[in-house]
Amino acid sequence: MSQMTYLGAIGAAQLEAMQADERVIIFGEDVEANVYGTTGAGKSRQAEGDFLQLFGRDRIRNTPISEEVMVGAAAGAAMTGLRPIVDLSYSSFLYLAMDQFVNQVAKNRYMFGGQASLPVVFRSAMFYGLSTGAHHSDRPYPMFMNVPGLKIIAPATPSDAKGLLRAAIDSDDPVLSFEAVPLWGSKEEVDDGEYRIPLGVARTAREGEDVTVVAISGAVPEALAAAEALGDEGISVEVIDPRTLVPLDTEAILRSVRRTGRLVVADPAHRTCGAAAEVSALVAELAFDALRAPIARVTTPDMQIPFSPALERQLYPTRETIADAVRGVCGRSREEAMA
Amino acid sequence: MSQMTYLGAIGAAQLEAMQADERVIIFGEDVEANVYGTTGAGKSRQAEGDFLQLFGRDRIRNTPISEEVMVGAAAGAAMTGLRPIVDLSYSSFLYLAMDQFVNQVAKNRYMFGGQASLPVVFRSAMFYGLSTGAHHSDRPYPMFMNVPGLKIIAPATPSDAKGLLRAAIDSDDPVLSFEAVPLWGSKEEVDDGEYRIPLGVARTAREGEDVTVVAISGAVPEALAAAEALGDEGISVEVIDPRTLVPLDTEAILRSVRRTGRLVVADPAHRTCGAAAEVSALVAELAFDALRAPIARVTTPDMQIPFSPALERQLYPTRETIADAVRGVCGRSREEAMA
Amino acid sequence: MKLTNEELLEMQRRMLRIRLFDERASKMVKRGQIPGTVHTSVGQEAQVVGACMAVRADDYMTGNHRSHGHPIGKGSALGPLMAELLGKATGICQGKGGSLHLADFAVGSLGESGIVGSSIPIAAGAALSSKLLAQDRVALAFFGDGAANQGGLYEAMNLAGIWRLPVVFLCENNQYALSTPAATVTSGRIADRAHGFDIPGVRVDDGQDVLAVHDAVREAADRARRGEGPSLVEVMTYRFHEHSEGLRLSTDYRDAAERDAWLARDPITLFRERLLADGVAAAEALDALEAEVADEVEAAARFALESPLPEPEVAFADLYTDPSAAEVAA
Amino acid sequence: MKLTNEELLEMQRRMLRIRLFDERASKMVKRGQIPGTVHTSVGQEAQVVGACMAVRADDYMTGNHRSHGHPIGKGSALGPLMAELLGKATGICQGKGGSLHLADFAVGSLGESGIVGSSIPIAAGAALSSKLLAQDRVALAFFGDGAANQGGLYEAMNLAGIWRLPVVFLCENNQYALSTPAATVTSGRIADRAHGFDIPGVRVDDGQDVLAVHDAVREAADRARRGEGPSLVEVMTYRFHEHSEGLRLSTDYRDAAERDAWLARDPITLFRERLLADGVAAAEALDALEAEVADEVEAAARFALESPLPEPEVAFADLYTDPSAAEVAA
Ligand SMILES: Cc1ncc(C[n+]2csc(CCOP(=O)(O)OP(=O)(O)O)c2C)c(N)n1
Ligand SMILES: Cc1ncc(C[n+]2csc(CCOP(=O)(O)OP(=O)(O)O)c2C)c(N)n1
Ligand SMILES: [Mg+2]
Ligand SMILES: [Mg+2]
Repeated sequence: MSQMTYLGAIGAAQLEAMQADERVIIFGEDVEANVYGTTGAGKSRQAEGDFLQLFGRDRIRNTPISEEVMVGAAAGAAMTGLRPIVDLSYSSFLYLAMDQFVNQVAKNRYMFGGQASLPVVFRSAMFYGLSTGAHHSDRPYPMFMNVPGLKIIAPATPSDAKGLLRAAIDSDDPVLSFEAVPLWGSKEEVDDGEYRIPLGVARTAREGEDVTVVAISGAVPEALAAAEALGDEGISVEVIDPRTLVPLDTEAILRSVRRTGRLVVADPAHRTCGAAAEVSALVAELAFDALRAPIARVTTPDMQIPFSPALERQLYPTRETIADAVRGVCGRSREEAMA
Repeated sequence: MSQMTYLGAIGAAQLEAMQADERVIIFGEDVEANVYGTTGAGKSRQAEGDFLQLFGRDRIRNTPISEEVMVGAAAGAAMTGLRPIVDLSYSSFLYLAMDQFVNQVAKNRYMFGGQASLPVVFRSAMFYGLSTGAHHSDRPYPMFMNVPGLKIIAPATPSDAKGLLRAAIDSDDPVLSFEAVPLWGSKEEVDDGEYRIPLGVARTAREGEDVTVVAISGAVPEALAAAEALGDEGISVEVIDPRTLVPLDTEAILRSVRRTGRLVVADPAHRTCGAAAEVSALVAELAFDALRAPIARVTTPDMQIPFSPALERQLYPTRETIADAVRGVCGRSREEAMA
Repeated sequence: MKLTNEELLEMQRRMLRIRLFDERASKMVKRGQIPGTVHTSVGQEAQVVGACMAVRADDYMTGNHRSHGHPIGKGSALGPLMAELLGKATGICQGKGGSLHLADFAVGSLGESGIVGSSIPIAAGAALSSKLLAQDRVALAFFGDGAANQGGLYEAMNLAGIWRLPVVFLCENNQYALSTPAATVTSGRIADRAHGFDIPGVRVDDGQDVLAVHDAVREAADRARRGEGPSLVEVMTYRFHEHSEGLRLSTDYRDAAERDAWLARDPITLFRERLLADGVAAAEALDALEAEVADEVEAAARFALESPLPEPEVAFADLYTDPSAAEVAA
Repeated sequence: MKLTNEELLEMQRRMLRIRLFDERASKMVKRGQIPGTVHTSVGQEAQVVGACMAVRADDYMTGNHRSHGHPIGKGSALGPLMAELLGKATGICQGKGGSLHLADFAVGSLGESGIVGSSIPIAAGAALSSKLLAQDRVALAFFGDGAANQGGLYEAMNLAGIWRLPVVFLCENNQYALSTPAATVTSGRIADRAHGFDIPGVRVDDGQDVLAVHDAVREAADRARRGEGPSLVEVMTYRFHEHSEGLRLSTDYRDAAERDAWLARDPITLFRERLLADGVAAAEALDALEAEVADEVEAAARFALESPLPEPEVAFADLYTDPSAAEVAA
């Protein structure tokens, strides 16, 4: 075990996978220079973790700014023997390759009756809350969740980042990895050895009795902080981090809600047709009888992301808004809680 | 009033709008020849409704097969004085222009602090259930519902098609129109005069007491047929057709569920993060106390669309699967109902 | 390039296969035996076969909606293709793909695409595999004149150019995209567009001549295999049928005189005459070849018609390799 | 093209504005006064101003992430731009856009785009409006060498080509896209890529010479205004700063000798020398001009710093024109 950041864990998983299998290659814009620091512990050319030096230009490939062909070529390469990791940097750039994602990556295996398999990982980072403006702040995983054939991971901790990304690279199906930039610097003890966290298995980040909070990606630490604060108020909160959005560990969510009878979903994506909507709908359909209160969603409202911190700050789920929602479903006003 | 098909109504709305305002232009692939029959009553060059003859090549423009620039150019034109209608033919082609939709069409007005307005309509047709295979059968409105800044209409009847499309063309905001090909041939009496159906106002397609079915697009006639059949079993079904998906008439849905206490959502889109998930989540949050049963979703499962009718037929919501779901939330098995 | 007599006859055989297969499919659409529609390569056989026979059996290939010719040209067995058009369990894609999405990995066919232009990047990726895994394979990407206005083509040409990927970009310029004349929506000459990407771009003006096509593509493929990178080959041709079977447009978007002139240059008739003139085969042998192919197509049709439909649960398989994920999805 | 002395001095003024504005912004990033980052046009002023002054004040313009130079070059007032960088209520976009998304419709600026290449189609659309509404306006689309590998550019060139839209595609080739040398990811010469689309494609080799840029763009704009369609102008230049302010890469992706050679050719110094040599203005006048611009920039900075932040509820306005829709969304 050693202390590792979320970003370091992302690098570590890729390092392991590159060393374990020659067919794994990485390509993307500015990956040679490791501009985003996501393929190594350090940025120095000399440090261990400098992928270009370790693996050479055949396997670490700078691409032109051509997202459509990056994604399509990765699909074609995956169908013919390589196992590419594509670094798409910002999640807001995925739209440029949407046709390739939906019509090729997600459909080819199915359409061709199983002739193809597509072992490929598409990594992208969600830069939100950082004053990068509307063109760089999206959290677009819900639209990909609506596309059958893709798997989607959204790790919230360094350990999960390493284990899920490694499992994603091992997967013979296409996986999109949505990484939360607000979490890049978070640290914890991480197993230095090789391990995988199976896709589709949620993590109970905190156990509790009164209410279940399903929290996604950057909302997980906020939910935990809310749970901590609510504990002092006498509300016992269980926090479930699905980690994988497709396939989603529906059972784990239902099990928790059947016990607590209450659900809040904290999701940094936009509200309408977001991940929170899906979790809510699953529970309203499959654990209705256990529900003792309305299901509350704490999401980013259906607004684009403004640049000014004075405007942006208020938009994402925070420990305060999550705690308020929990109080709400527990039938308590904030005033009562404070009293 | 006269008998009009859904497809004819789409043509009629465009004809009216083209005649009313010179700034309205239509462009798209093969629009000169009216290959899809969506810009006129007939396909003949001589018949009234032949737009090329009526309006000329300046205003009816064949484009190259270049969806990205079609959508982007429409946005640019809308920002500078034109009011384009873009015919994108199949909804499955929208992905090619996803960046333009999300990053330009939806964001420009907001990002630029209101300097721009984008009066533009993007029409596309959902060819599902017609053995067109995975590349031509998508119903992708949910992913666009997750994009703030777009308005979305999904008419289910000829009257609504005409009135909503006209309102969309009049709107100073970008509107996506998802038209259901399975409904193209459906007919009813339609007002020949100019009228608009305001965006964001649902239609109660059938009144009932026991259960609310919110049905979208091609699921509306199926829901009505189910309601008819269920009436004979003594279950009184209210069918709500939102017609506009963004903005969604949440109040109409809540009002109905508060009365009936039960909700089924019938939605031809894929299940996860679909429109049905959103409707369910809204109700589970805002009308929970009225709910007397789980909320059931009847959607297309999270599978791509297979070609063979033997495989495809079973995938979409039908009167039977909707009726079953209604029986389910009313606590009755099909056997009971039949007895 | 000098071809053996066997190779020349194989060309004719494959052109005939495409012709008869597509004519048979056309009939089956009319009879309601094929769900949806099909897009035939009738008239374009020389362009397809000339290209396919200029590459190796194990080379990669991607295609488009005009989809049967490519796998047939590449050597696919006809039965599973025809069964696929009928949505049968024995179809090459188990009935899941249909006419628009044929794929036959056994002959390097990585998939026809219903989305215009969308399979071109796939070919670039296959070429990357070939290069990095030292497979010595070329990727042949078929697309139409209409697709030549999709941006993805230029991204792919650029990527293949800088990485010297073994790709042959093959533009089937049949001069129309559905009802739209290429001349009205295409600025400049398609072949010339390669030059700005520092890629050879050649145009085969007589795409009805299977050998002309073959030679141009062979040169491009050889170059690619030598590690010198991609090429663009534009082939001028014409489709003899309507855009798709059953489609009827009131507009006469194709000039009658133009159509007649092209119809008079049937690639199969032309090549037959050449084979006769060059003494490659006698008329009887060529007749026999035609009869053989006719039988083969008939057998494929029978196979397809007699095959069972897939069981409904097949719809729920093959979304993921991982069955547990599929279960969750269903 | 013969320019008046006033025009020549206005060029120098605008180059100075960009330089001093960007240097000021750079400082404000370091001081933490600007949230996020900015991308300066320092070193590229000639390329920006030469192009902007070759079109009319009412012509349309779109840009990219290297975003301040374009509106300044086009004549925007500096205060609202600077305030926007600081996310202030008085910003040109009310603080909603920030550095990456400046737009100033008053000077024809339809928006800078944070998405590389994404604003090019917008320019084509504006040109369509100009044509159909007989506005007699040209659309000038700025983008980088990196953006030249985005497929949308080719779709836009083709569309503008067939519709003879008045667009000037202006590629700012500063030879790098972030850390990536254009030479390693660009097959062929960018200017040449226009030829395959039957569009003039010219390269201005000395993009540090504001007049050379001006003349090339002027020719393209005149042609566009005459109804003869689009052109591509590629300008060779160099950015003097890092890709964005505050970014520090350990890799030395730019050769020191190369950098020194370019830094020695400062477009503003070069033009000053020329103005002196040609007797357009005396040194004192040019010094006064510099001082004037420095004051202007200082005033803009003060305005920005002193302006209030927007009220939080501003975040919930302007998504739709229609306030009722916005309410539903919020
Ligand atoms: C992205 C996309 N846009 C539009 C279509 C509809 N469509 C199918 S085939 C076709 C014409 C294609 O023309 P071309 O590429 O020249 O091929 P051809 O049919 O002439 O062989 C069109 C517009 C599509 N399938 N995909
Ligand atoms: C679609 C997209 N891909 C990647 C990026 C990240 N990015 C921002 S600027 C840049 C380099 C752009 O290079 P170029 O177009 O040459 O402009 P320059 O910065 O050199 O002026 C990249 C890769 C982006 N903003 N948008
Ligand atoms: Mg064609
Ligand atoms: Mg550059």
